[in-house]
This record gives sequence, C-alpha cells and structure tokens, in this order.
Amino acid sequence: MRTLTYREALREGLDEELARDENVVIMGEEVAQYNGAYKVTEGLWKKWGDKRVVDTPISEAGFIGMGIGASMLGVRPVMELMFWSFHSVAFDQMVNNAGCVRYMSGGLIHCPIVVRGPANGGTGVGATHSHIPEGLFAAFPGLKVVAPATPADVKGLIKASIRDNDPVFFMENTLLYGTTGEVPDPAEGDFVIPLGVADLKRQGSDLSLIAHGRSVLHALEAAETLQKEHGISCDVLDLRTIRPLDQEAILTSVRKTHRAVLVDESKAFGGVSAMVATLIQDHCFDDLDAPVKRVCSIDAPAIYSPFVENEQLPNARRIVSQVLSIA
Amino acid sequence: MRTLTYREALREGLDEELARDENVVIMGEEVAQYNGAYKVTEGLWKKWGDKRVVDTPISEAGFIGMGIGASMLGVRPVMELMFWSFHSVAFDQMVNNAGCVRYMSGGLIHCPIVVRGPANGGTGVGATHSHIPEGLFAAFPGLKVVAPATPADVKGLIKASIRDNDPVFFMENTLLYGTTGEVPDPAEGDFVIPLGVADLKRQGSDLSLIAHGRSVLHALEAAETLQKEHGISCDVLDLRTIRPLDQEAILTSVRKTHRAVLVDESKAFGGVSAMVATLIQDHCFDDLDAPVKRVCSIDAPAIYSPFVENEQLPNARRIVSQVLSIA
Amino acid sequence: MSFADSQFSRLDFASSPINQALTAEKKIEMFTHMIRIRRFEQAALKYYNAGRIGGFLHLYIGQESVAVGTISLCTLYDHNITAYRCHGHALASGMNMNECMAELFGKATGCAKGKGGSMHFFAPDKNFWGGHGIVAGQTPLGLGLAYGLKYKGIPGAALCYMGDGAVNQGAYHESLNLASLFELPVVYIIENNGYSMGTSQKRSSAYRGCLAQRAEAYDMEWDMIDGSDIYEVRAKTQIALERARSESRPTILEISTYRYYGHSVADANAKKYRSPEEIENYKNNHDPINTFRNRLIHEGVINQEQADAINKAAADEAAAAVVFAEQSPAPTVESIMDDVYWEVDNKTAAGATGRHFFND
Amino acid sequence: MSFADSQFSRLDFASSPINQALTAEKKIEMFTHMIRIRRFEQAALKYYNAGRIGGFLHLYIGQESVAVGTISLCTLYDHNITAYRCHGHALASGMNMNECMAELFGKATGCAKGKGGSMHFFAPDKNFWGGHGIVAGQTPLGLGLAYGLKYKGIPGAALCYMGDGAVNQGAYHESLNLASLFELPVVYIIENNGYSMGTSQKRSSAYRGCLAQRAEAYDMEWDMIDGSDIYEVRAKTQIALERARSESRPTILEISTYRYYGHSVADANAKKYRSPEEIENYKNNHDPINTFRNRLIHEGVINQEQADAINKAAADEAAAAVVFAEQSPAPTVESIMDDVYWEVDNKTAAGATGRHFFND
Ligand SMILES: Cc1ncc(C[n+]2csc(CCOP(=O)(O)OP(=O)(O)O)c2C)c(N)n1
Ligand SMILES: Cc1ncc(C[n+]2csc(CCOP(=O)(O)OP(=O)(O)O)c2C)c(N)n1
Ligand SMILES: [Mg+2]
Ligand SMILES: [Mg+2]
Repeated sequence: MRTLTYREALREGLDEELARDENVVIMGEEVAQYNGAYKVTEGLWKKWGDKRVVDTPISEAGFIGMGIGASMLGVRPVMELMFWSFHSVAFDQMVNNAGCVRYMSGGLIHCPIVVRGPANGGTGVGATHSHIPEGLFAAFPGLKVVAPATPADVKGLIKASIRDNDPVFFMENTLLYGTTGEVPDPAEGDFVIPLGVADLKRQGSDLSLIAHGRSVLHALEAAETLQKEHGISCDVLDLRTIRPLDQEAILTSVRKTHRAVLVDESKAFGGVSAMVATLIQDHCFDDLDAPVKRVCSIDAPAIYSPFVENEQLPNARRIVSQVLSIA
Repeated sequence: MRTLTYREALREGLDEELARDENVVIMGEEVAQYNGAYKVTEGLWKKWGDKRVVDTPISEAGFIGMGIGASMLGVRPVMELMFWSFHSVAFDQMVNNAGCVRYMSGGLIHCPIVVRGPANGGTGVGATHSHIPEGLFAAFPGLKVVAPATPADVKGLIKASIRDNDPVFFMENTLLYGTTGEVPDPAEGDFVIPLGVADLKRQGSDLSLIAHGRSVLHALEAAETLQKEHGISCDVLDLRTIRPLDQEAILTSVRKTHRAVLVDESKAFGGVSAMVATLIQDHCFDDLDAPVKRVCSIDAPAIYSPFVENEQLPNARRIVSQVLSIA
Repeated sequence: MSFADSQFSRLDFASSPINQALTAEKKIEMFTHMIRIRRFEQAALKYYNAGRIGGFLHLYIGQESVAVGTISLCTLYDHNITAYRCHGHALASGMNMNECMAELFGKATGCAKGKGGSMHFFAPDKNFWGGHGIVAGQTPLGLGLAYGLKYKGIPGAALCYMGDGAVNQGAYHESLNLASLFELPVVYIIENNGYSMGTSQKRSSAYRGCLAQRAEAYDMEWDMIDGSDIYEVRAKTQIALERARSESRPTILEISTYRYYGHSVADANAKKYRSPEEIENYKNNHDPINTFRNRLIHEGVINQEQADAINKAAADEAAAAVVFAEQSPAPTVESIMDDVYWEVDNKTAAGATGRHFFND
Repeated sequence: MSFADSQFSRLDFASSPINQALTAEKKIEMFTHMIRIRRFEQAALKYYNAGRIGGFLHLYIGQESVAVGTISLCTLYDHNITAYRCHGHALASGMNMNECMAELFGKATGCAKGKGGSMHFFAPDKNFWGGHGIVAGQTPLGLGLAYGLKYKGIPGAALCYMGDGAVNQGAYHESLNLASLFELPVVYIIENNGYSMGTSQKRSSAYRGCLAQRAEAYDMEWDMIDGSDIYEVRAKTQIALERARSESRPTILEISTYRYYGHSVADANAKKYRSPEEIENYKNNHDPINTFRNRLIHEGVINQEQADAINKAAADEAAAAVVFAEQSPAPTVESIMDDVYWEVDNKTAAGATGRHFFND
C-alpha cells in the first residue's frame, strides 16, 4: 500500500470530495491563494479555482455563519478554522445555528457543513491557540465530532464527514500533519470510514488504553513500553469519532481487560475522558478491577515554554506511570 | 430570621457590595433604567446612579471584554448576561481574556470580574436560550463557577464572588428568582459564603443525591418521596460551587452511603455530573455498592413545548426512578 | 422616532413602477396579509395571557407593512430570514395560521412540531428560514442564503431582517464586510421600531445620519424608508432587490416602524420607557394598516364593507387556528429526541452507527 | 500600499508643536528605541532559526516608528495594549530586552515567566497590557482600559493597536460603538502594513476611503498617517490623545506601514504574495529608522558616528539579552500550575478552599 502523510491523505480526501460533488466548497482564511496556513489545501485552489476554494477575511463568526446559511440551501461547505482555537469567536454560530437549527425547525432544515482544522497543544503558541475542544462540542446534541489519528483515518473520515448530512466538527492536529502511514490507493475504490466506529489499534489483555487524536500515538508508545518493560499487555482503542461514540467497542475492551486508562489531551474537567470514564463505571461496574484512570493535560492554560510544554500534555511516560498505578 | 426571595437576596448582596467598594460597578443590558430584565437589579440605578449601574447596548463580546479590561485596572465589574445562554457571542472574551490573561502574563494581571445571570431551561424559550453552561466553563482553569440554589446561598455567594480576585461566572436560575428562604439579617453582620464549600441540605444514610442549582430542589423533593414511599434515606449534597469544587464533601457523603445519583440540568455529555462521577469512581472505588447514576436533561436541544419541556429536564419523578434502579 | 418631525420627502410612491404594476387583486392580498398578521397576533395575545402559550411572545403589531411590503416583492427565487419577532414574516411568506398557532401552543402539528415556539417559526418550502432567537445571529445565515443563491446560479436575493438593537452585534458587522467584499445578493432590513427592549436607539447606538448609513463603511448602498407607507416600502426595497438580483450587490435598508406592545408581552415596562403620546401618535396617525386601507378605499380598490369583511375573515381564521391548535396533540416525550440528527431521523447507516445520544 | 503614489500631502510635521517641543535628548531616545526594537528582533530571528525559540515569531521590523512614535507621547496616565506582533510596543513601553528575550526563550526569567511567549509580552507596571493572540480580541480590553481610566478619574488615554486584518472581527465593531456611545478615552490604531498573512487589504476588507474612515459609522473621528515619518505619527496621534484626555472621545487612526519579513518567521510564502519590488521600495525609500536618522543628522541632533554608536549599543544589548536568556533557568513542571488563580497564588483562604485543579 502507498504511504502518505496525514496532510496528504487529508488533502486527497478533500480533493476527491471536490470532484465527487459540485456542491462541496472549501472556505477559510488563507486556504486558497496561500495554500493553507498548514498547507492542507495546497494546490486545491489552483486545481479547482475561485468558486470551489475560497479565501475569507478574518471573520470566523461571519464566514462560518455564512457557510451554515449556504448549507441550508444545499451547498456543502468545508470550512477551515486556521486553528480550532478560533472557535471562540464563532461559538454562537457553531452551537446555536449549526447545532440547533434542525431541532428548532422540527427537522425542516439541515446543515451539511464540516468545520475542520488543527485542535491541539504542543506547538508553542500558548493558551489562546492551544484549546482542545472535542469534549466542548461533543456536549451539544446536534453536532458530531471527529478526531482522526492516522493518515488512513483522516482520509476515510473526512470523506464520510463531508457526505454526512449533519454538521461535523473535524479536529486534526498540527503535530500529526507530517506523520506518515499507509492509505489505500484510490484505484482500489472509494475509501470511506464511517463515523462512530472506533479502531482497536493494538490488541492486549491486561488493560485498555483508550484515546483519540494524537494521544493514540502516545498510547501506542506507552503500550510498547508496558509490554517490554513491565509485561503488561494493553488494548489501544482509538475512538476516532467522539460523537457518535463507539460505546460498544469501549465496553468490549474493558470487559476483556478489567482495567482502563483514558488518554485525553484535554483538561480533566469536562474532557471526553470524563464522559468515557462515566460510561465505563456505569456499564462495566462489575467488570472493573480498578478505578478508571486518566491522563490529561496538566490543569492550567497551555504554557508556552518549550522546556515544559510537552510535560503539560499527555505523553508516553505519564501514561506508563498512570498504568502502573493500577496494574 | 427574615424570609426573602432569591431575587431579593441577590439584590441585597449586590447592593451591599456596591456600598462596600466604590470600584464595584454593575453593567449589562437593561440593568439600569429598566431595572433588569428579571428585576434582579431593581432600584439599584435609582439608588446608585449612572456611574455604578450601567446600561449597555446588545454587544456582549464588546461590553464583557470592556469589563475585563476595566477589571485589569482595578474596577470590579459585575456584568449581567440577560441570559447566560448569550455567553455564546462573548465566548472568546470569557475564556481567553478573562480565563487566560493572568496565566499568559505570568501572574502580572488579574481580573476581578463577575459575570452573572440566569442559566437554566424550563421557561419555554427554546434551544438557543436554555443553555446550561456550568460544565462548559468549569472546564477552563482560570475561571470559577458558582451555581447557588437558595436565597441565603445566592446572597452569601455573590458577595464572596465580588470580593474574589479571580473571574467568577455566577449562574442563577430564572425559576428560582421567586423562591423564598431565610436569609440572615444584615444587622447580624456581613454574610459571606466562601466559594468551594458544598452544603449538605439533607442528611441520609442510604444514598447520596448530589446536585447544584435548581436540581437541588428536585433532589430534596425526591429525597422526601424516597423516604416516605420507599424508606430510602438520602443525603442531598448541594455543590453550590462547581469550581473550586468541594470534593471532600462529595467523597465523605459517598463513603457513608455507598451509592450516588447525580442530578444535573445539563446534557449528560460533558456536564458537571460526568466530572463528579469520574471523581467518585476514582476515589471511592471500593466504597461503591453500585455504579454512579445520573439524571440529566434528555439529550436533545431544549424543546419549546410546555407539554414536555419539564420532562426533558431533571425532575423528582425521574430522580426517584433512577435511585430505585440502584437502591 | 417622531414621525411628525419626519424629514422624509413626501413623495407619492404609489406612482413608482413597481406599485403601478400592482393589480387590485395583489393589493387586496397585501392588505389581507397585514390584517391576518394583526388578527393572528391578537388571538395569540389572548391565549398567551390565559397561560396557554409558553415562553416569550414578541408581537409584530404595528410593523406589518414591513414584512408584507418587502415579501410581496419576492419571487420563487428569493429567500428571507429574520429574528425572534417572526410571526409577520412567517405569515407574509405564506405560512398558514394553523401551523403557526399550533406552534405557539406547543403542539405536534406546529410548524416546528412544538420544538421552536414563538421565536422559531420556519417554512423552508416557502423560502422562509426562521425565526432566530440570538440577536443578530441570523445575519450571517442570511448572508449564507445569498451565498447559496449565487453559488447555485439562482437569480434571487436573500432578505435578512433585524432590529435596531441588533446592529451592534459583531456578527452583523462581519456579515456586512463579507456581503460587500464577496458581492452577495443580500438585502439587510433594519426594522427600526426605535427601541431594543427598554433602550432607545440613541442609548444603544452611535451613528451619524442613521443606522443604515453605516453601510458606507463597507462601501455598500443604503436607504431609509418610512415603514408606515407600504408603497414606499415596496418602491425602495425593489431597488435593493434589483441591485441584488442583477448586480449581485448588497444593500442595507432601514425601515422606520413602531411596535404597539411591549418588547414581549412579558415586558412589564412597556409603558414606562415610551410616552403614551408617542404610542398614540403612531397608532392614530401612522398605523400601516389604516393607512393602506384608506389608500385602497381612496383608490377605489376596495370599499369599507369589503375591508370589514377581510377583517372579519382574518379574525375568524385566527379563531379557527386557535381551535386547531387546541385540538391538536401535544408532542410525546419520545419525540424530544427526534429532529436532532438528519442521519438518525432518516434511518441511514450513519445514523445507526455509534452512540448518538447520551441518556443514562 | 504603494507609497510612491501616496496621496498624503507632504506637510512637514517637524514643525507641529508637539514635535517642536521635543528635546534633542528625547529625539535620541526615540531613535534609540527604534533601533533597539530592530536589533532585538534580529537577534531573536537568529535564535528562532536556530530552533531556540518556540511557536511563532511575528517580527515588527519595518513598523518601529508606529509603536515608538505613539508611545513617545504617553504620560504615566496613558496605557497601551496590542495584538501578537508586540515586541515593538513592549520595548517602546520601557521593557528591557532581557525579560523579553528570556520570554522568547521560554525561561522563568521572562516577562511572563515563559508562559506567554512571543505573542504575549506584558508589563502592567509600564502601562503595557500585552500581547494578545486572538485577532482583535484585545480591542474590547483596550476599551476597558479607557473605561477604567474614566471611571477612576485618571486623566489618561488608552492606545489600542491592531492590524489591518483585524478590522473585520465583530468584537472590534462592538468596541467602536461602545467607545463612541460611552465617550471613552481610547485611540484605536490600525497598523496597516497592507496584509493580513497572505491576504492584501483589498482582498479582506470592503471600505470607501480607508479602513479608519469606518469610524464615521459610529460618529467617531479618524485620521490617516504616513507611518514612515515619526514626526507625522506623533503630530497626528497627539491630536487624538488630546481628544481622548480632555474631551474623553475616541479616535481611529490608520497608520500606513510595512513589515519586511513574513507574517511570522514561519511564513513560507512571505515572498510570494508581495513583489520583491514592493518590499525593496519600502526598505529603500520609506524605512522609518533611516528616515529618522537622516532627519536627525540633518537637524544636527546627532551625527553619523553617534548613530552608529547607538546602533552598536543596541546590538550589544540584544546580544547580552541572548546570553541572559540562555543562562536563565527554565520553568519547572511544578510551576505550570502557578499563575492560574490569584487567590491560590496569594495563599488566601479562598485559594485554599475547595479543589481548584483537576489532575488525576
Ligand atoms: C445576543 C443576545 N443578546 C441579548 C438578547 C436578549 N434580547 C432579545 S431581543 C432584545 C432587544 C432587541 O431589540 P431590536 O434589535 O431593536 O429588535 P426588536 O425587539 O425591536 O424587534 C434583546 C436584548 C438576545 N436574544 N441575544
Ligand atoms: C480570531 C483569529 N483568527 C485568525 C487568527 C490567525 N491569524 C493570526 S494573525 C493573522 C493575520 C492578521 O493580520 P493583521 O491584522 O493585518 O495584522 P499583522 O499580522 O499584519 O500585524 C491571522 C489570520 C487569529 N490569531 N485569531
Ligand atoms: Mg427595535
Ligand atoms: Mg496587517
């Protein structure tokens, strides 16, 4: 199979959807002529032109709201937030208009819109630029949240997200754009991964490591160390989609291993992992041999200093020590 | 002791703080000449005048940001959001400027600001006006979140919040404004309730009902029914403050009763109760005789119809049946 | 806003081509729409006061010429969207009273199945996109409708209504820049009734000539309209619509108007921040329905008897809508979770994959 | 923005009273500040490219006259705040290079203890309130500083800087209306360097004359300034400051300027969206430091030798700051949780009550 970077796989997915459906339009700051602040959309403006790939001013509430309005008429906008952190200035449009209009209209209106961009810490850009909003948005019924960890997943999931008829908030990671992995060749057929299906990225028997986004990579690294140095065998379950959530996969893994450590780049209060822990203790009460533990970002706004930034985030070392506390 | 409504007690707290500190200024839409959309600030403009009680245009990002800026210079603004739901248009100012500026400045700046207003469903105003954002904001280190349930608590806590040197997001409830309760007489001294202290509003032995805001009233009602009709004796713990959280009080109660049902008007994904459940299963793993259960709002945007709106929200009936499922 | 001191030059807009082109039938239809809005709301008011309607009720009474005059210009290709004071636009767009009244009563037969309530009427099939509760939150959506039209090559325009208090929201400003920059066929209509809740225009906005003039900041066209004259509303709005449709360029229109009731029916101060004289003056001298009726009688399009019959028919229709609403079933508790996700409602594979809802 | 075609009338602003009043010492101080900014950033650039500085580095080089010219007018009572391109304002406000360089290096001795980084310098003791990363997010804060001054009866003004791309954010618009409506002593300064990242002014904003002219929408004063002439910057800013201080009224100033480097050092396209001629033209003909140096030599305030000495001293100071930064300790992991809550840091009863932090 071919090896692509996460960025290339994502771009390929966008490109294929631009080709498939003339209603798909990519919009955002610097996505067209500049080729994207993180080069995700590189070449797409040149290939598809002004109508399909559109630069916007720095007006996130305005242009995301505009995309929502256009989606009500059947346009399928794929909006880039240069950083997901900038959701803060478009929050009303995202939760009230995208999230509630189908409901408030009794099902008369729908919003097939995708909002995508990087949502992560770890790049030295400080508190305002390092928000991790998976849990924030998954809290709103009406919205869907996706957070792919690998090149194949990002391609398969962006395609499913664009075809989905509900608003999908798609959260990438700057630090994953350059990572590589195998991605099926388009010649072998349309490669789409349904939302709501987790992926068991490593099989084990002693403990379940449950993560999403870049934390999956940390979990895999920790699992390797745990196997080698401590003889602890871990499932690594990649949630991939936060809402809809593959609850069955979570419970199946925990019922097998009886122990779970959740890895979540978010802060501990209100993160995805608090929800997953709550579900596990409820549905696996008799299966658990130890409390569900979590590895989240240290509970402060994101620090800038390159000397400690990675310590604030989950990393393999912190995961290993948390696992050892219950295994 | 005197009996006051929640609204009166809150107003008395505001009035006393206006008198105590000349830097306290009340701002918001219709708070002055109109006396407040929900009459919380009634009479304060007349008493304190244009400088201390200020009407603003419908520009939440602008005026809340302005309040944050003024607070950096030592003004102590108490900002009213006519509905807490309108945080959506001021989200960036609230989480990034109020929530992060102390951190990003290495502690050089602080923001002694209070943002207050009603945050609740149940008044027939539909999805966009019925957000319950305690969990949303408690997720941000740097912010504090308070949600008082009784007249005495709302007075004591608003006074502590105004004196606090950190940003405090104070969430009231339209449906509580008219409720009554005993409130100490000002003649008996300054009545301040510290943030971070939960209140055991009813003593029991079989199960812990843990709630905040109006859900406390539902929990008390359910506890009464459970005692009378099922012989089940419940602690009712009112969290009062979400962040800082009185974790000790939660764990003490659960260690006594071995069972917990959390009542939370929020949706189940990401609510305060997911965090509390996670803490309980972690810290009381060996004490629990059953999984921690929750009663939240039914997972959809807030419905308008008066015929079913109350069924979407937690209520005593739903609490009782959830308790019976584990007791 | 004192209409007595109005600086509008009193042109007779009846003579403008778009009004000249009106058939008697169409004129009567417009008149009927205005009366239907008023009677509908008077019935709603009665049942709101009787506790049969929940939440807020923001009455449009006094402003009827705005929705009716502007929407009367719309073709199949034109779309409109407004804020929470939406009953007028809903009826003017062709919605029937039954679905609207049932929505107020919170019934399953309501236009939004009882999920939206007074602030959230919708009829996309009639090109009416709501009904939005967050002040100015609809302004980027209106822009998006215009974007969609242009994208799809549909020769229509989007009308986006808002109040005078909404002009100070950031989303509106962002929308204006985008509208002008992208050359989108949108017409923003500020229904200036002088107040945002209890705050007069002067206490909420800083501006030079008027609120619409802020358009110049974005190199955009604008105009002011006396809303009490439906002919003026039509004549000037038509210019903006043509600019949108044929040049794909936006406009801001500011239409002066007045609401007779409080901000919402729950507005306890409705008679405090406005003088009784001000209210009476508008009612007596500038009521858009009276003005148009007199005009039509003067034109010989209808006589008093016919006007009374239209009035009576509208009142009967409203009364029947109340009966319909009362007799309709309430939504079930189970239906609370319908209409959240398209994929779930339509029972697609996507809708059946993964957990969508989180209830214990 | 072509300065060759500039329509500015070439008045000599040296003769305006505020510049006439300048002592030679103060002129040299201004010149020194400009050079210090440039040398500081050139050193930072070198170490950024060497991988010693994280995140973004948005260089102010080319724009020095704006921060220095405007802040040179400030008294103890005046405050300023800006966006992420903040090094110039920081140094012009009197911060020293050591604390700034150490911040870039992420060291505990940095002005924000290594917590803020390049975009988030702060020195409230020098009336400098940062350093803010969200485009236009600082504009309501600047308004708040003005509000605070007026509330406390302090006879100062707030200067709030922003880029040309920031004018299309909603928060800015809301701030302008509030500034004018509440009559607040704030001066908004648009540092118009022609581009927001790779987007030219024309591709991001719709406007009539210029961006500052949008002030008229709020009945506010405005002016345009050629930023390459620090005398012009001072003369025109002084008028706005006086308006703020003595009349408590706001102004928007638009100062045309240019950045020599990319949007940030990471901007791979810096030479694609702007022609080399455009960049060279500014450097050669409009460089604010060269312009002012020539002027001062012409005025006889300094000679070339002195200018060189100032330059050398600034370069030495920057080099020393690098050494200071390199030798400073990094923050500890434990310190990550400091500076979150005032009450916790100050060990008050409130800070010790309840759980403030959630780490497993
Ligand atoms: C963002 C936001 N802030 C505040 C409100 C509360 N609110 C609803 S209507 C209104 C007044 C709006 O006045 P205007 O725009 O003039 O419209 P009118 O009611 O006169 O039609 C206010 C403050 C809201 N719904 N949304
Ligand atoms: C709300 C928000 N959107 C986008 C960004 C990303 N961003 C940072 S700077 C910038 C360009 C700003 O240009 P301008 O205002 O002209 O300032 P300049 O960089 O030229 O000084 C963008 C798009 C951001 N930081 N905040
Ligand atoms: Mg109004
Ligand atoms: Mg710029």
